[in-house]
Amino acid sequence: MENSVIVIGGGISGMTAAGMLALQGLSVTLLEKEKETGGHLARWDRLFPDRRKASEVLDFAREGMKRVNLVTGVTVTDISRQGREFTVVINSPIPNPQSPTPDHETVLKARALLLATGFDLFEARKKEEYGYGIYNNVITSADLEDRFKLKKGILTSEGKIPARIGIVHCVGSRDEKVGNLYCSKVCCVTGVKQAIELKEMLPAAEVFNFYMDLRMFDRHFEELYYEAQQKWNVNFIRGRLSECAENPDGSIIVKTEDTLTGKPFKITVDLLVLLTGFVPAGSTGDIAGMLGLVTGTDGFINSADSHIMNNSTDIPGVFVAGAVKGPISIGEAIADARAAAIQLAIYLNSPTPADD
Amino acid sequence: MIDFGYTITKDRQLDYDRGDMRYYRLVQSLEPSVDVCMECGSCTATCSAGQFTEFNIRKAHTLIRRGNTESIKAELRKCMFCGKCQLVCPRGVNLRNLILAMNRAIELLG
Amino acid sequence: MKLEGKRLIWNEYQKEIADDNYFYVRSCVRQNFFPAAEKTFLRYMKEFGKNVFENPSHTTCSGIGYHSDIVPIETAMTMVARQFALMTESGYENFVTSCITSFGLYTEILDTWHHFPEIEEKIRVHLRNATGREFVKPKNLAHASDVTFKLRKEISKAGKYRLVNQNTGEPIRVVEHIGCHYSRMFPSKGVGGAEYPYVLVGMIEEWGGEVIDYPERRHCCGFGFRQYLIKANRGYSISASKKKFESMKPYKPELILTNCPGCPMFLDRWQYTISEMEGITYGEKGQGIPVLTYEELAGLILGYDPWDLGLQVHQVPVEPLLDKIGIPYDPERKFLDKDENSIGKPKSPSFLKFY
Amino acid sequence: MIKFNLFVLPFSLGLIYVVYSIVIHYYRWIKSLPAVDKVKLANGLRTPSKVLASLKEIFLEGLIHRKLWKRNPLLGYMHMSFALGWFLLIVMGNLESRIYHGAYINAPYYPIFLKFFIHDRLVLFFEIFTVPAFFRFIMDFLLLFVLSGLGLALIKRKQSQWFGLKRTTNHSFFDRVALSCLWMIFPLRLLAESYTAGYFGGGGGFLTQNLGNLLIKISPGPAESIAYIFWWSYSLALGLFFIMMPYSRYMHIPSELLLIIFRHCGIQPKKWGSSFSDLELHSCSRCGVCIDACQLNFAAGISDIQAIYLIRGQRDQYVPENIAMTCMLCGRCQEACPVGIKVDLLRLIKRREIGSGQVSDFSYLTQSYPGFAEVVYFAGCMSHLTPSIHIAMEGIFREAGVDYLFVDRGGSTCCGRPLMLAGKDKQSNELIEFNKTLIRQTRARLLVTSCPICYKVFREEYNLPIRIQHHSQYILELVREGKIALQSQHRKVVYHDPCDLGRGGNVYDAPRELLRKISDLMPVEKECADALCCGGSLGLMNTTLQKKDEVTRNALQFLLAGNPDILVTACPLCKKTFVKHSKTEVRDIAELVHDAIPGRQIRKIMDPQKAEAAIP
Repeated sequence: MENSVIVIGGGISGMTAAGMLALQGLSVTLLEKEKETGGHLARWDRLFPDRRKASEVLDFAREGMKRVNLVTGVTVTDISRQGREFTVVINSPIPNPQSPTPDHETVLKARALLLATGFDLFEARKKEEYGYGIYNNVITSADLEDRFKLKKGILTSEGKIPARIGIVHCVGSRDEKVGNLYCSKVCCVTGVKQAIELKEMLPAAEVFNFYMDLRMFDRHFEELYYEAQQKWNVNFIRGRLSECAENPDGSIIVKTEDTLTGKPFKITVDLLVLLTGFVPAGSTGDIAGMLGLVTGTDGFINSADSHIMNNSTDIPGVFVAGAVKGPISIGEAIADARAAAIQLAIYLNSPTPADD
Repeated sequence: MIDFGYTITKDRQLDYDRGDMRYYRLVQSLEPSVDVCMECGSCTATCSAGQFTEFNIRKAHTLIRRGNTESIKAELRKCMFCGKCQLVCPRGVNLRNLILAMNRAIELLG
Repeated sequence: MKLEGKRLIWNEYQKEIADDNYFYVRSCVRQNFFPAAEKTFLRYMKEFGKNVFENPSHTTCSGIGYHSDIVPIETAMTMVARQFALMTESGYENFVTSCITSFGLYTEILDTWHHFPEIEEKIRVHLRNATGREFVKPKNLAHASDVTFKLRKEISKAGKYRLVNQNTGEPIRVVEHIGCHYSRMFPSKGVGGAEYPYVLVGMIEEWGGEVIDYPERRHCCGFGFRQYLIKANRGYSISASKKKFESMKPYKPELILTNCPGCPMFLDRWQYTISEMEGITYGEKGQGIPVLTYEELAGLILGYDPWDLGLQVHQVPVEPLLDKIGIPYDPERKFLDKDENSIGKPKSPSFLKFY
Repeated sequence: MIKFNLFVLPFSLGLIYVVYSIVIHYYRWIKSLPAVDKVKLANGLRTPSKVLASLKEIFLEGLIHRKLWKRNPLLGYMHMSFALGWFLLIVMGNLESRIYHGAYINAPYYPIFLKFFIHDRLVLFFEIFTVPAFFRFIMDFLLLFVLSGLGLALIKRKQSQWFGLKRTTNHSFFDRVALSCLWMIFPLRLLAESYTAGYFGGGGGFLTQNLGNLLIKISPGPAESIAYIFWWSYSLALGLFFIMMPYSRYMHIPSELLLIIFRHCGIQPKKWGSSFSDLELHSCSRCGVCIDACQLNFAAGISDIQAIYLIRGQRDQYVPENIAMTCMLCGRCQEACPVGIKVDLLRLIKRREIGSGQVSDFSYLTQSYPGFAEVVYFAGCMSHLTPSIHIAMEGIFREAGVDYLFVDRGGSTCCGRPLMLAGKDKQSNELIEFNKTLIRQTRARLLVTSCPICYKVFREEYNLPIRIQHHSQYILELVREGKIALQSQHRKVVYHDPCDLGRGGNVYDAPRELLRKISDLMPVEKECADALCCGGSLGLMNTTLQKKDEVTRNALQFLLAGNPDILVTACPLCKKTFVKHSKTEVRDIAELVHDAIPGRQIRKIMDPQKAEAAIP
């Protein structure tokens, strides 16, 4: 009890932070709503920019969690704070219950909380004009990553090898029409990575990336873009997808402006991949509500300070890590989770403030 | 045919499906560095010819890339070949040869 | 195409449509374009026992002037306020428009007043000063196609014919074209939303036809107000229609169904103009693709005489469609008026097969 | 009495063929000369001094191979042994045959196969001073001389660096056949003569007789038959060589003779090609010197586009476009060519063929009134990307109090040379005319440019009635006239010769003299006519940036070997190219001069008005 921490969210941020905290001798419980840990990372086949296997990163994070008390398949239903102690209620009994309650609820106590509830992928159906869920050959980047993982090849819904593939950037990002003004940051590089992977698998296919800006913000990203152009001959069309339509043969007509020539641009593709962006996880809002935490207009949690206190919140003892604060890459999430773990440990080791 | 006093306008749309990609493929084989253009426009900004007339080498090459060569055939004749574009290109595109290759493609393919 | 995906969206855009007691306002232009369409609407509404009221004092909503940048918005609002006053005075609260542009303008104005009540107040003052009238905003605003959509099952049940090729048993392939001002500005105000409007799709499905989803489905018919109204701009108008025809051509449509005053006019007449300008015809055997309004189609389904529906004023001949569905018609009566006098026979076009 | 044997036929037929072929070639080259060149040729051949000079050069270059001696003695000796040795063998053989045959006209094969027909008795030692024995000795000696060359040629195949060649030519099929024949001729002659001398026990000299005796001892067999086989082989080798000659590089032997005569008669190559250029093509011996001179070869590893391959392709009527287009046109190979072939021009002729099908449209250019001045300054397109150069030049103009006009201040209309380098001469004429009008309007007496590319084309193509100077020449003149005083900064500098200024414009001394006045000029390994190209050449059409970078880095290694403080050049393009890779400061000579004007910095601070005026 004295030094117990509850980490909410078993994605890469939560796993990393939990592991780091446990290494420092703290008693850590990690709560995950799914049956397995890993979050979105578990859906990835290979990571940008070096295309290393996502499973390696996941295995590393799981390895670090040996001393973490892992509770999966549970949802947090209530959180309350009494001084420096938190009471967390979850909705299902845990295997070795401390205080079982009759209505399948379990009450946990902790000195500090770490929120790592991450993000949800933007629901591509909301962009009705793109036809996701309506046109058979419109898929999302996550669907594509699933197919990469299955290693069964890339085929259209008609079972043909696609000759032309479109990749649409900024789906659900930078788009007031779906209420998301922000940039999801990692889609650009994901799009370029997936374009290269598609070319590796289907060298004869033409791949088109429809982008507004290419935000190659991190090291080796720009080089990946260069490689996509030079080695793989991926085409980049600067213009946001306006609308799609389906041809009788199932192929997709894509309409954008080619802003580089200032003309409307039309192309038929056999497969269209939508790079869906980040939206705050549904559970983030719930938990923020329970704690009275402040979220931004975008729905992500605001940290206490965007530069120097970006793992703390306005509530003492409540910390945040990873995509719960906004779009972030895997590498950044791991670094952020480690920083959060240190911040949290320092907090637990500091003497109790008199007024708290 | 009846003259109604107006005409059916041609679509401004770049229809890639109907684009003639032979030109670009030939250009690509003659000057492979064209692939790495990132459309920054520094070539057009420094262009000697561009100071005296509307000549946009970035756009012209992009139109060929989109399979729309017709509109730029006359444009490409404006290049003075001085090579400034090539010196400023951040991606190292061999622009002089690119222009040569585009003209060559037009010469060979009509 | 995943229909269930579309259904998900259609479910999201359900619209409330009043059951009965409609205050019906006509369109300015439809009575000239396809004169029997509104008459047919009133006819089947009556047959289904619905109460539809028309007020002879009704005027234009001024939408056509507003969209041509001739009538300022405040004037348009005051005009619309007057129509509402007529409704209020007639004791109705369910407003039904025949015109899509009117529907769009009414929707736009009601939305504006909702967000800016001070404007509504100002307009009330204008109306009072100009006419001394007062109005209550309609409780329900619908387009006549919404009402017909609501009745589609009854029409189907009472109908004599179905949208099925009686020779092959195959459903008739129908292109649906929604007027731009129906739901594009306010997706939630149209049945099925803006991207996949369901209002006509629902009728076609219910009456046995097959809906064609073609790439330029969203494209404007080309009317575009100033594009047609100014002769020098008509090239844009006809080009837009041509783009649609070219796009739907591979799907071999047998019928175009519309719910707007302008669309059937231009999709019908431009087929003739394109054929005369470029020698191109669409549809089977150079006969063009017949274009109908939903009222005309409902009338056909219900077994009304085609010539009573005014189908003889269509540029693209409808006879091939009637033959397919198996609707009998008397070719001799095509160009006779209601008193059996000849109304004159048009000259046969050079390319489009007319008779 | 006519001596004849069937085996002389291959040789004789070959000889007839090659003589016929050479005559036809000569006839065509002369016949298709432009009229003006024909007059020059006729006049030249009537001028004894020119004929003598031609003969002297033919002797020195064709037989002695003076230029190759200068390049590498081993290489020179090898070529001399073949050319001079064979030539003397023919001359001496003819003289020798006259001893045995009184007729004035011998069958051509007779001296060649003399030892087959004549079998002298064994020569005693004291008889060495008799005439036949003298010839026997001299013929054997010459044969040995040629064979020594052959030995070297074999060694060169493996150890070309001993001959000053890093890379040897990649030969064509015909060249290989001809080469094989050539290499076989002399060993076969040796064997044939030796076996014959051994069998008959006489008739040979110190080499053939002794070798013959030895061979007979080693393999007594049917020596006469063996000898006969060798005579056949010898004749076949000669005959085949002659037949191959017009199709192989050995055509250069007769071609070069005519080329030397043409040159001495003052015949020049033509811009769009003429039979002179065709003759040049045939005069290339494919020695491979141009490969070594080429920076694309030794710095960037591109070894299939050099002059030799271009010329060979031209002769074979097929040049892949990339060979014509991949060349910096720096002129280094031209400078090194032992035959003196104007290689760059040949390449440009090919580029003109390729480029002539395309059109340009410069109708958008409109003249505007430029103003008047004593001196018109044309910075050039490239200088606009290196503004420090034209800023320095303007400072110098003002310092010297010159009435000047910066005519392309608002942006240059290209001088036309870049188009010419791409083979678009016709298209460049429009630009040339435009700039000519512009320059003429200024009524200036002197045109100064900062760009060697412009400088070259202004001088060669513009036909302007005024003086044209590169800024390095002009500044030197200002200094000499005392219009500007300079103070040396005593910094260690090296000077890089821009191709178009040095080899292209023959301006080597002016920049060096100027630099000595303002700095401590250090020598570099390759300079002046041997200077390296920076790699930024506008002549190079289709090479990757990476390859160009390799050329630049390699050139910098030579230039910066002595650790100078500053790398000075006189070309905006060289400067821009070097800056990318040089850790040492790179400056234009004008900038250095500008800095060397005493008190310039101080005056700028002290006199704000003047300082303001100094800001362009």
